[in-house]
Amino acid sequence: MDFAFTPEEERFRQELKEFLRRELPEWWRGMFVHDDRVFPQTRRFCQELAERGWLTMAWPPEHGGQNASVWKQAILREEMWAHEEPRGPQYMNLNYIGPCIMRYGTEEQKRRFLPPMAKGTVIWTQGFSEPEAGSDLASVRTRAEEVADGFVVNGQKIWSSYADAPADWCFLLVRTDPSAPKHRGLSVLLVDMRTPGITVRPIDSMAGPHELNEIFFDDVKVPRNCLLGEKNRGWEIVTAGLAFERAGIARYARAGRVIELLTEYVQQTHCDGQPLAANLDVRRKLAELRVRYEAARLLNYRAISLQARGQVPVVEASIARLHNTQLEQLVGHVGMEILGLGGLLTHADPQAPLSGSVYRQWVRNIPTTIAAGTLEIQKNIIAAQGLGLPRQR
Amino acid sequence: MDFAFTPEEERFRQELKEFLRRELPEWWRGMFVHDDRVFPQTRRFCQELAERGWLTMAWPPEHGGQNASVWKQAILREEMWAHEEPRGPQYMNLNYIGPCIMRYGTEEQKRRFLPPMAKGTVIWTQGFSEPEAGSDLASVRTRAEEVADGFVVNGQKIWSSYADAPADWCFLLVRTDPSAPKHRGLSVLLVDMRTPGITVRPIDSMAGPHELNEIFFDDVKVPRNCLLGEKNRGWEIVTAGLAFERAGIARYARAGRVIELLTEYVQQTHCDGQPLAANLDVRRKLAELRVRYEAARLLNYRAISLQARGQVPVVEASIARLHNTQLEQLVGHVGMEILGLGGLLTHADPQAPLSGSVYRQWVRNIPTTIAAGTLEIQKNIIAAQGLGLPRQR
Amino acid sequence: MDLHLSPEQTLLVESARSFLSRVWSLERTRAIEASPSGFDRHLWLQMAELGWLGIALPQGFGGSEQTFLEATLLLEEMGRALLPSPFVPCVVVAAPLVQALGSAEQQRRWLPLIAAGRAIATLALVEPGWRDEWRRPEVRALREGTRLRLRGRKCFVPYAESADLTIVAVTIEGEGPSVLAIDREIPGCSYSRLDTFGGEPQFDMEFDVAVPATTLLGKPGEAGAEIDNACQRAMVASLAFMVGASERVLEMTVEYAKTRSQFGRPIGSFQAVAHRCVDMRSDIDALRYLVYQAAWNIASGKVDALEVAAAKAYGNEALRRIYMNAHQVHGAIGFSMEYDLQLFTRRAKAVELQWGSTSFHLERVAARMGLE
Amino acid sequence: MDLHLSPEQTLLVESARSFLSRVWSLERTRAIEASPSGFDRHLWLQMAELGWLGIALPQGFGGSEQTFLEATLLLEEMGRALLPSPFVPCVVVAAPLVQALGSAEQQRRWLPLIAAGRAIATLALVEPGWRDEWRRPEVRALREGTRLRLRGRKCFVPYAESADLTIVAVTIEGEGPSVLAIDREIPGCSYSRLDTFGGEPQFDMEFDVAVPATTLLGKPGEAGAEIDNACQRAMVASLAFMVGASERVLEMTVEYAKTRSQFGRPIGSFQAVAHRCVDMRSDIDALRYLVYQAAWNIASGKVDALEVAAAKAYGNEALRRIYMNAHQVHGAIGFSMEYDLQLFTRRAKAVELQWGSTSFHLERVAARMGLE
Repeated sequence: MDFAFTPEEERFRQELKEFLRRELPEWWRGMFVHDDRVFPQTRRFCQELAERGWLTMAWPPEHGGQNASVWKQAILREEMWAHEEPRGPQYMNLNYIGPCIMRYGTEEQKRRFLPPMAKGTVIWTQGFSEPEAGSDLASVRTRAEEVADGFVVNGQKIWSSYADAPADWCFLLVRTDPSAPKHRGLSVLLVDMRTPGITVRPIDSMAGPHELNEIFFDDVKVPRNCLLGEKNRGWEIVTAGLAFERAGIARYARAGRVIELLTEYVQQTHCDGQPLAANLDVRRKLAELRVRYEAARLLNYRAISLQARGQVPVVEASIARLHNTQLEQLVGHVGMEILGLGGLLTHADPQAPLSGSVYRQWVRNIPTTIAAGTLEIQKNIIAAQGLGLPRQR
Repeated sequence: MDFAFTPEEERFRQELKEFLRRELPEWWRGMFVHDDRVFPQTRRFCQELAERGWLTMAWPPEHGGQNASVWKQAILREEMWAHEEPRGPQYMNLNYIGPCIMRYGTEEQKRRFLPPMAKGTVIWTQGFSEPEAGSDLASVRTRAEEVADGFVVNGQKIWSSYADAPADWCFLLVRTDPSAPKHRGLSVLLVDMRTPGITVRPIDSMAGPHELNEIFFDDVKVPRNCLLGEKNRGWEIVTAGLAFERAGIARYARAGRVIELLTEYVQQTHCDGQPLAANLDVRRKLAELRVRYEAARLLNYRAISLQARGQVPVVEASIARLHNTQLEQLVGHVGMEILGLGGLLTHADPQAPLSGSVYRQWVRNIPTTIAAGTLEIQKNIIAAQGLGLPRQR
Repeated sequence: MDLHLSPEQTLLVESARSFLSRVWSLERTRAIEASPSGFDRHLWLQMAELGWLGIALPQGFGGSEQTFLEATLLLEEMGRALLPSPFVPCVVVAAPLVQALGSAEQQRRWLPLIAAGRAIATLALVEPGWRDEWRRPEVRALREGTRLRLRGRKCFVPYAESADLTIVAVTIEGEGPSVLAIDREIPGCSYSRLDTFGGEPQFDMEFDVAVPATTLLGKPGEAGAEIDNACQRAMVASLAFMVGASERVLEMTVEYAKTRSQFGRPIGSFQAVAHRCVDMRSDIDALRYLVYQAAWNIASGKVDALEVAAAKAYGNEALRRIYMNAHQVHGAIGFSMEYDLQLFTRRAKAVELQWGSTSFHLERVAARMGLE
Repeated sequence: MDLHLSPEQTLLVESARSFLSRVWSLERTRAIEASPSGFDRHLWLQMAELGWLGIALPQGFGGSEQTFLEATLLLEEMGRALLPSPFVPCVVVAAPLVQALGSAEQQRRWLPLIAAGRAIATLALVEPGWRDEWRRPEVRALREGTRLRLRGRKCFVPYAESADLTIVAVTIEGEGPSVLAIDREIPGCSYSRLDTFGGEPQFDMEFDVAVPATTLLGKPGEAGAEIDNACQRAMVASLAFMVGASERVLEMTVEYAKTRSQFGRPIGSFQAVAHRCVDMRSDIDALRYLVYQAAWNIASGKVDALEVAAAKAYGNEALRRIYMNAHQVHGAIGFSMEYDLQLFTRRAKAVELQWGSTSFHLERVAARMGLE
């Protein structure tokens, strides 16, 4: 057991921190804001990362990566997430779309799709959820009918991030065999978003634009060489993709960053003639956040330790996610409480304390216990796979 | 809307408080302690109450009561419960066994069973739960076979309070028709505990003796005139009994009393040269208990307000119970936390702070969210009957 | 003790609910939120006609002579309708301040106008850097002959730009906390709207103005207690609004849980979902009676009671739980702007941040428990 | 960074688990709890033979030269077996105090005896009225020539009656906090057992005794920091015990949820029940790694780290939740003395009340965060 990073890993983190300090403009507040500068910024940032070999650091050398250790990957994730994910939409490519293509794609697909991801120039969206299938992904209804030269897709997806960015490609889960049992008739198609018949409807969220979209497919033709993996084996790909995705987000790190910001804030802010940091209630609340951050961080590190040994953490990833998401929400609530009246201001108000980071921590995390498998679904996974309890009814 | 008691009600409460101050000996810690003085004390106390007309105050005049208003009954309950229920086992007679006999009993049964209850001289136990039927009362298996002159009972009950006090009578739920649907084949028998074939096995609990018992019935003969209400209609009686029982306990009042005791304690206890009451953490925690006490008290008063209009609060009683039981547990935990190391001492140690009241508040309430319908069952009732949600599966 | 509404109170609630359901809708809440004034003037006049705007004022000023408890019941209905209006700052905060502190002339000038809906009043209390409303004003008024020179900045002033009367909390040099009744006509006040999320227009105000000493409301230096009372009324009123709003959110949530299916059955049949709805029911009920009790205490003149602080200490935590539960049951749809839940969630958070934190009110409760 | 046990640590844990499951059972826990000494001397000697009692001592004293982290892993296994013993006061608290403060002679006298299981040591720290262990001792020792006159009362001294060596925290008039190593042979100490619920024998001790100044451990007035360190070690060790104990409780609870049927199905198939088990899993896992991290910090000499305080701040709340969940799943049976759950619940509560409240440790965390 060792609870310290190596000196080399610590140096890497310092390099990253300096890089971020240099590269991120003062106005950067993360994604999902009404600001035209955001996408060009993420593109520029990813190119800078790519030049340093950090963009696809986690990928194998044959696809332009360095096979970086899981701990270096974790450090990269932590610093990116702590700084509001300046890679923007790219992190999805890196975390799960790319890896899925590496694992399930043909050689041709790898050659076609991976290089643009490695350059950070392409935006992907995902088409998983549907209006009638929220958490219950296996019941998707969007149909792909096999025709001579490929598939014809009809249906509707929802909660597709960045579809209106606009996205170039869509990682799409479709039903290819309606007669098979729920989990057996699904496939994954890689769909060019410029294909005729695709309509995107952005749905503004409480946190801002670009995150939520509906995509409508009306007789959309997808060539056969855009089928990922085997036909009717899509469930396996999506499951692997979601596992990559869950491990790919250092949610605790952003919470940790907001705790740091709040700590600086209460040291610098005076109230009734003394720093807010001397207020016992404030001290206890920040300390409690810090304690829960420690717990979440360690449970993530446990999952990463398993990955370091080549194991796939499933139950451990769900437990880490329970702690991550509840921490994120708690930091938002407690942070707002510490700001008090100042918390009423959004990031759009120049007077907002901490540039609105706390407001955003609150509002962005309202659905964090819902996204990528609700809290309840995580608990069902732990109950069944971790504890061997009978299936919940 | 009126949030005050009438002057007459306030006078009644003062009279009761003075009476309790006079009648309760210094050593009184409530039931379920290893102390031979307890039962004689409860008997004496009930006789004193009976003399003042307060024992059966809630009963109708024809059974020796005064038809006291629901608010006077509530005040009596609050003061009794706040002082560790000095009526001992009698409160069950008064709250639900007596009322069930009034409602479902024959004239002969009323003449036979009610007067000893009104004098406070008889101890009843109840036989509801069984080892294989905890919360699921409708699935009891204890059989009563009809014979010429009555019934023959075979089976086993568990969690029967005071059965080893010893109890004189048992309010017993049995299955009289095994072929009928679960809820339809049940009956209630009033069983003389001296009948041959009855064995009582006390089960010590974490809180002490007398509370938990098993009762074994081995060919126990029960005369026909001891059947309460109609045969196979026992479910209705038990349901009414549990509703009387739930309304009959002012659980918030004991929590409120412990909050008062803790408030006095922190004012009188000095730590590092200042009263504990000046410790901000202690202040906030006691204040939070008080706030939750207010919430619980008001939700009980809402249910009582409905009773005052002749309505039967079902959902409202369950909501009040959720708040009561969670308050009771919280007061125990927070009280122990305030005592710190002193909380390690049980009521049996003469040095225990507040004579061990806080320890008892903690330990006695470990099962409070289980007894008389678990927290989960209360929530299911509210979901179905209060919100119209589909049956939980 | 009786926790039922009286027949008159029931009538008031029923007629308010029926009126609001006729004239108001959540689409109108959305539209008005985006408008500059943030409220509907026409509806405001109708509310005046119904006697709502003078609900607790004497008949002599055109009031209805009800109590603060009745005002609270109305607010619960406004919350259920999610009706944005200056009711709290004007009717709950400012009018009683004029009534409590103002001269006979000041009362005659403003109260009938307020009751008739022809004057909007608000309170400029908060200053930059305040975490809650319970601070002594640092904006100073200096005596200059018979005039008072007022310089400084206030923020989070609700509906400031619409206000005909702004009551400004100041410290008069050497005399202590005081309030000035500043008429809209007086030049030298500038406004800028803040970007807040709570659905209520709030403003920064910059003062650099000399006003006659007759703008003083009450004796100089003696406004502290009445400002405190006003904040407590605003607090209970805002909670009452959120009780009504939350009741509606519970209805939406239960309806969603009944009709939305996942894994082949309504999600409301999952215990985890059903029990979240039950927790909402339980929190809303507790909060409702704590608010009624607080309002009853205020109406009985016991503004400073433990029971008043208890409502906000419980309310802050309960509102968090209620809205987290509502979102959790709704899933992703509840996070979208086009769904109605967000209208309620944003207001709940704003009420939590205003009128004192849990910790502040627990400290008040502790003091009232005699913990010294 | 690596949160796996090393192969050596895994071996230590596996052999401890296998040894304890052979020699110990919960029936023996019950029996020993009712005995005067509160622990099993024969087993204590076996533990010595396994090298446990000198786990972190140098080989020169008969120790195994492991670190505090390995001691923690052993405690987790003792917790799983629910083995009552003076391991914490003797091995975790007293021996390192002798090692840190004692003269070469004192070390040579006591440490080999402790490692061999032939001397039990304990710490008399707490005094009447203390809420936690972090207070300055008020029991005074007065210099009387070459002797020290010790008068006063200590309480909650674990295993005092069995102790061959009692380290007593005192204040030497004019010199500050000091510790005395008091031999069992010295007359003038009286014991009375306290009625506590935590399953560990604890005593009141009354001192009225004059001891030679050579009983002083270390320099007079300089024991404060080492007492603090000892308390932190005891805290992490007690939490490790409860991690092991709670893991076993989770196994019992899950087993119960799988086999107990209600309403015609195993109760573990109800979401409300299953999710309580999951919450237990989640709390135990978090606590385990917080404890490991704290132990690793202590083993690395960073006793005073934020990470150490964090373990208890989380642990107190987590233990409450874990045991409330276990009882809720078990229903009435879990409350009976004949069922095993209560053995664990009582210990969990006792650990919560000892070695500092949540609030105390949050304050430490706050200070380490630089909040001043």
